[in-house]
Amino acid sequence: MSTQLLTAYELVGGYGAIDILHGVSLSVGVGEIVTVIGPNGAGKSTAFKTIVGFLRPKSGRVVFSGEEITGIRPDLLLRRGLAYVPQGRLVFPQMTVLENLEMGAYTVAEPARVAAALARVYELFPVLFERRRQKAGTLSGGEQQMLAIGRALMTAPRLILLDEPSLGLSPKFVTLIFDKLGEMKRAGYTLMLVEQNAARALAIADRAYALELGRNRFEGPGTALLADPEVKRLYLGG
Amino acid sequence: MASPPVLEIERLRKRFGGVTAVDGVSLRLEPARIYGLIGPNGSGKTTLFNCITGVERLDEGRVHFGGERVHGLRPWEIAQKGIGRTFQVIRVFPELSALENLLVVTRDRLAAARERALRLLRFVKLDGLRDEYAGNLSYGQQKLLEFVRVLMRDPALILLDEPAAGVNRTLLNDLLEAVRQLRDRGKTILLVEHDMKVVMGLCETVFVLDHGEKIAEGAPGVIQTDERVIEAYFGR
Amino acid sequence: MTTKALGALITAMGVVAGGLPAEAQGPIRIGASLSLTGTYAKLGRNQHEGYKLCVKDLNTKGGLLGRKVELVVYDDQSTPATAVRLYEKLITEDRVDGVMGPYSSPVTEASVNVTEKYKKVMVAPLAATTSIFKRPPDKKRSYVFMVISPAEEYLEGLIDTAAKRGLKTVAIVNEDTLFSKAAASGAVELAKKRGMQVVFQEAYPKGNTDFSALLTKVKALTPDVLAAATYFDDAVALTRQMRELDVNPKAYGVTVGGDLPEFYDTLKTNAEYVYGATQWEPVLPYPNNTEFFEAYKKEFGHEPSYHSAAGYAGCLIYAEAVKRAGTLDADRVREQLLKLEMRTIFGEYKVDADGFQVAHKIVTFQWQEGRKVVVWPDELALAKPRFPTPPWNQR
Amino acid sequence: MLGQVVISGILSGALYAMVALGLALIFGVMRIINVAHGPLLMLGAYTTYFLSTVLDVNPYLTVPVSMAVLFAVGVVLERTLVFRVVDAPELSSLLLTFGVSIALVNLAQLLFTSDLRSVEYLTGAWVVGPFALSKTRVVAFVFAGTLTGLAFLFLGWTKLGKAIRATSQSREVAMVCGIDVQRIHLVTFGLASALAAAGGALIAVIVAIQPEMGQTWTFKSFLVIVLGGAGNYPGALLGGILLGLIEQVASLFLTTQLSEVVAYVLLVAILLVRPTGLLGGRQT
Amino acid sequence: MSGRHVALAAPAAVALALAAYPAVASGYGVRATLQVFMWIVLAGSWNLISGLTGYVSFGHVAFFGAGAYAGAILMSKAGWPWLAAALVGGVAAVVLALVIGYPCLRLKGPYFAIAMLGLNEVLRALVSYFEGLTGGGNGLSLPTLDATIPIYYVMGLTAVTVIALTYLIITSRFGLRLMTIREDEVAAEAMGIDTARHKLYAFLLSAVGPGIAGALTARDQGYIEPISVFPLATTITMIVMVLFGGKGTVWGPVLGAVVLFVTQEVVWARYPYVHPLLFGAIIVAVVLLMPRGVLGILQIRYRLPRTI
Repeated sequence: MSTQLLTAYELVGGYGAIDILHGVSLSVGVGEIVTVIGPNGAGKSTAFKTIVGFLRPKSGRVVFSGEEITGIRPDLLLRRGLAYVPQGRLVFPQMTVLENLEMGAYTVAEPARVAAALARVYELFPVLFERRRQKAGTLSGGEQQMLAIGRALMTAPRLILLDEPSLGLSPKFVTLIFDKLGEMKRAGYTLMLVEQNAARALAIADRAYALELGRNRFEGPGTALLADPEVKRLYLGG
Repeated sequence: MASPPVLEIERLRKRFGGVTAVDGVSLRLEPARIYGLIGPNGSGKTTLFNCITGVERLDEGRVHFGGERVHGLRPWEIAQKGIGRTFQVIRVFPELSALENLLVVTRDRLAAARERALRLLRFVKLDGLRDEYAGNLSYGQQKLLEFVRVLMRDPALILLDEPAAGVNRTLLNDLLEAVRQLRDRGKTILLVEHDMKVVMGLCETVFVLDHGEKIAEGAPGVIQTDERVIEAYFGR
Repeated sequence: MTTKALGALITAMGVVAGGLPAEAQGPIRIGASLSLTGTYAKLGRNQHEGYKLCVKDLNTKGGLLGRKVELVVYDDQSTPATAVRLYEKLITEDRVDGVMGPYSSPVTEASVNVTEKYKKVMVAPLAATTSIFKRPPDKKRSYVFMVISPAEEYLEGLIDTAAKRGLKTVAIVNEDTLFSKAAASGAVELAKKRGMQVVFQEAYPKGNTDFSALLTKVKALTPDVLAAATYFDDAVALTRQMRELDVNPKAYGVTVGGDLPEFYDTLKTNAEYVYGATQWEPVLPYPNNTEFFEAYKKEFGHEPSYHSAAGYAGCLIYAEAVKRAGTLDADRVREQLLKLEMRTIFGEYKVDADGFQVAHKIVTFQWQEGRKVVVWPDELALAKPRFPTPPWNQR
Repeated sequence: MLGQVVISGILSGALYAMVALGLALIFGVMRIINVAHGPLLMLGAYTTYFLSTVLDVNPYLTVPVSMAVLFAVGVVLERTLVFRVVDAPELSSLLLTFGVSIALVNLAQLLFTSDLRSVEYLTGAWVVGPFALSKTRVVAFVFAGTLTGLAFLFLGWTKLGKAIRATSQSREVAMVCGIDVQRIHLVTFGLASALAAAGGALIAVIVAIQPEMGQTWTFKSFLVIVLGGAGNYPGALLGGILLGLIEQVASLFLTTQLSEVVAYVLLVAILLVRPTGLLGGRQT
Repeated sequence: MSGRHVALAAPAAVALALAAYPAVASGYGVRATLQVFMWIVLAGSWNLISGLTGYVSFGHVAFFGAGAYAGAILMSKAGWPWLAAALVGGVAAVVLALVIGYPCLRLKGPYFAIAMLGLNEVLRALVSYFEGLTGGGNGLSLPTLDATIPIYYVMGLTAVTVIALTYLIITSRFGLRLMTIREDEVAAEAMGIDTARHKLYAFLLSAVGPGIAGALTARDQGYIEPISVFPLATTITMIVMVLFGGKGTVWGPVLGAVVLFVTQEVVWARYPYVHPLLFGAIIVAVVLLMPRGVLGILQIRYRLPRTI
């Protein structure tokens, strides 16, 4: 798999003294959507935070387009083209939608590139254009999530990691968000996401990983995992 | 006739800004039973715990404990009435020793409290570390300490927020056995847990929350096959 | 015969005993705690320099009782509590031969308790509050001596000048501290005595620099005279804000601070017409005053203030009393200080039985074309006051 | 009389607002109450004093210079000391900045002596009907208004300014956006010091200055940001004007001695009813 | 149990030595030691509220000032004996703590700290304003210094009491409950601990000592004025003493008081113009280099009990 854009090898680590990851390996190739699923406590979000440098792994390495990036700060990774959308629809609530998007392009110096990115984001999420002068804190949950994703697109990153994009959204917005992720793939973005809504996430995924208790458990094409009853059993036991 | 409920929650609602975290949930807990509370991330389980224990003020609805209204009371008043809880993120008192963590929560005579605390520490095999600062214990040990700290007050209702997370298998089995013993001694237990093996093996009744609403209630086997529950977890 | 011989012998021994250790003891050490830092730092440092110059002068003239004089000074940070401890240290640890007073009335009020306890004479050159000296019969103090005129007299010149020119109403403001309150209450008494009406009196906290509201109230009452019992910072701020709020009394005077050269440096022409009270001026016809002024300027690179002069004079007065007593013994020095009448660069010195100053004259000056011109009392006046003070917009 | 004190209150309120905005920025972005804010203001005042008296420059022209100098001082302080107590318990940051504050005041006493200094320029008042408008205060009002306006323009319209606001709303998301949070802290501290310096420079022309002048400004600034809502920057404007008015009106109806008491009682009352200040803000 | 014997014998020996000290000491020696006692009372009392519960009182000198004025008024206006007046000074401080503790202890973090700072400023302003009672800016003069040695003993006794009280609290469950407020107030409440009441009790206890010390100091200095009994610097000094020695320990405040007072006294004498600069540097150094304090560090490193 030499065309991999990002590869994480055998990550071990977690918060402080507590290990959550006991050897997690993930990879994503250019143009793919890769989904990471697993029950709560499997270490999905922790793996993402470790990859983007919020957490430092105890062992293991992360390679992004041929360069080792283990433990590099998130703001520096963004400059290399690795964007991250944290869990929980995190936006700057007191800033307008437009300002939020501009902040997404903080690392981009050329105004022309910012304008182009803005146009792309507005095209993908027309609702953000409508609400561009509104304070982000007044948006609905789904709109905030779109804003968070749109903000990550502002640097035209080569890879976007999305942590639970559908978390806490109403079914209508869940559908919308997954539609948008599909559109993004068609537009040429490479995506890797952690999702709780496994069915939806697997349905759009090229490849998928299922984690359990900090270890890789299953791996394969999204549809294969979706059909596998063992995967379902991870969630509800029995 | 069913015995009077230990805890009765009616149409509890809690909003944060524009988000309704708990949306009209009603629960009824009978004495001497083990209940599970499950649901995907963000479904409102911890918020419900916080509303029961007075950490959060509820917006609507009521909570009665042993027939007595407890909503609107301060957390310590609710705790003194006999509801004990653990936290999702461990909240032991890091610069108190393990023993002190237990002693501090009761007003019993010191000798009796000490004896009880030592017994509980022995029970979770922490007696050798009784003088260690709680903050220096391992994650699993802190978890156990937090568990026995709840028992110090001998509450009638025990709320456990993810008791199994981060605890190794052998200890976990002891812990589950302890929970069963508590039930046998007449305690009621409500636990939030993600480890489904634990939930299914331990709980007699399971409540399922999704988007702040109660979507199912029943025996574990029934819940496991409930379409709405599978959907909530696995998506559609 | 034998008794006489014995008496002579004892006297001789006394002389020997008194003389011998003196040479063995080395210099006479005089201790003081001064406000070298903190709120009174500026004034305390001037006083310190006064002491230093005095000691220098004494030593050039052969010292005191044939011994060199040495100064031991600590910083009390302008706080009474620290000064108390430092005087105790000076007396019991350093075992100084004599002490001089600290700066300011509050610090003196606290420190004097120590010097009384150890029966040490303290000439307190910069304590102007009457209550330090005039005490109820059961709480008399015996060893403290006043040098400057009491605070109550500070505004006398202003009130007197105004009354003579037929002004009728007075507003009095003061900082809420020991000295300023005394000055203000003195002004109230004097004004009433002269048949003037006190239309306004208010205190403001120490450190206050915003007088807008206070002056707005004053302005509404349009008093003829504004008498302000101030220290330095507030005197400056008050004057500036009077101009800004267009407050136009026919006479306006301050107490301490108005006499410092910095007052004019800071306010420039806005200081014109302002009356100030001072215990001393270099131009006053006191003996050696000009020489002192020049020597001080040469020594320290700036002009002396009255605090410098009072410090200098206080030290000389103490030295004179010691000289006359022929000993450092407190009770004998005290006797001398009680009966001493002296004219120094600072003016007259004479105290009553309480050590309270009765001879020194406070003078009132007015800033005229950048210079302090003494305008009161008449016998020391160098010019007439420029009266009335014109409104700000006509200057 | 009421009219006059209302005018005085608004005039000084604008100055309070500007100085307090600096404190609010540091509190919002770094969660630190910078007790050395007042002493930094004092340094700004001295910079203006020396430039205008020694070099004989128009004092108002020195305002930007004072701001630049203090920006640099702020940056150095942040980089050497203050960054170490970001995220530390409040006791550490309070004490550390207090230590810095004592040291700065004492240093100023050693270097500049404790003499009172002032810049005499544009004294007097414009008399409008029954009201006297102090010239220096009006100019200070205009300056403070303009600088505060510029600060808000900076925060609202420039990339760096927006990044500062972003960081104060969520440090985590700011990092995700590629914002170098350390650098934002540095700029914020510098900017806050510059705002304090501007205050000091203007005060130097209004009242006289001395090394210990800063302390009360720290306390006043804190009152302002609590009144307005900590972490809420427009709140500082409201809080500043409000404090100016409260002080003046209280001095008018009571005495100057009690104006501080009134402000404090109001502060505690507001905190009890609205723990996040009048306009609301972030809770700690 | 020789360790315990030493632990008891050493303080007892020190106490005996201090009790005998006035017989041989100079006036300054007595006064300086009296000051050390005062600082132990102040630092130890601040430790009770802030060291144990974590609520940082940034205006603790307010209780000192309140006690000083309450005591001084009784002594000068009502002719009370100083000992009785000092006790009432302590009571007055507690009453003040009760009145302001109820609203202020509901504030969190920096808000509480600044509210306390403001309280101190307000008390000073009020004392200045009500001059009929307090003498306002004139201050109050008290009888001359005829009682330094008895006051030495009473202040010493107060210091011993504060230390003993700290020991008793730290070794009791009441003390542990106070610490849970510092460690995790939410968890403490969820465990049934009435944190509001506990905070208030700690606050009241922490006010007594400064109140008594204030009245004793007023009497011993013979003169007080608003500016001199409400200085912010005193609050800061007591905080730095506790931090230096080790907050939340029994002997930390004592160690801090002794070391810092002696240092200040020595520095004062030698370098009058720069001592505030040095004090500032000491504060910064303590905060950055040893936030746990000397005893705190030893406690962690050598696993010493909390009662050191």
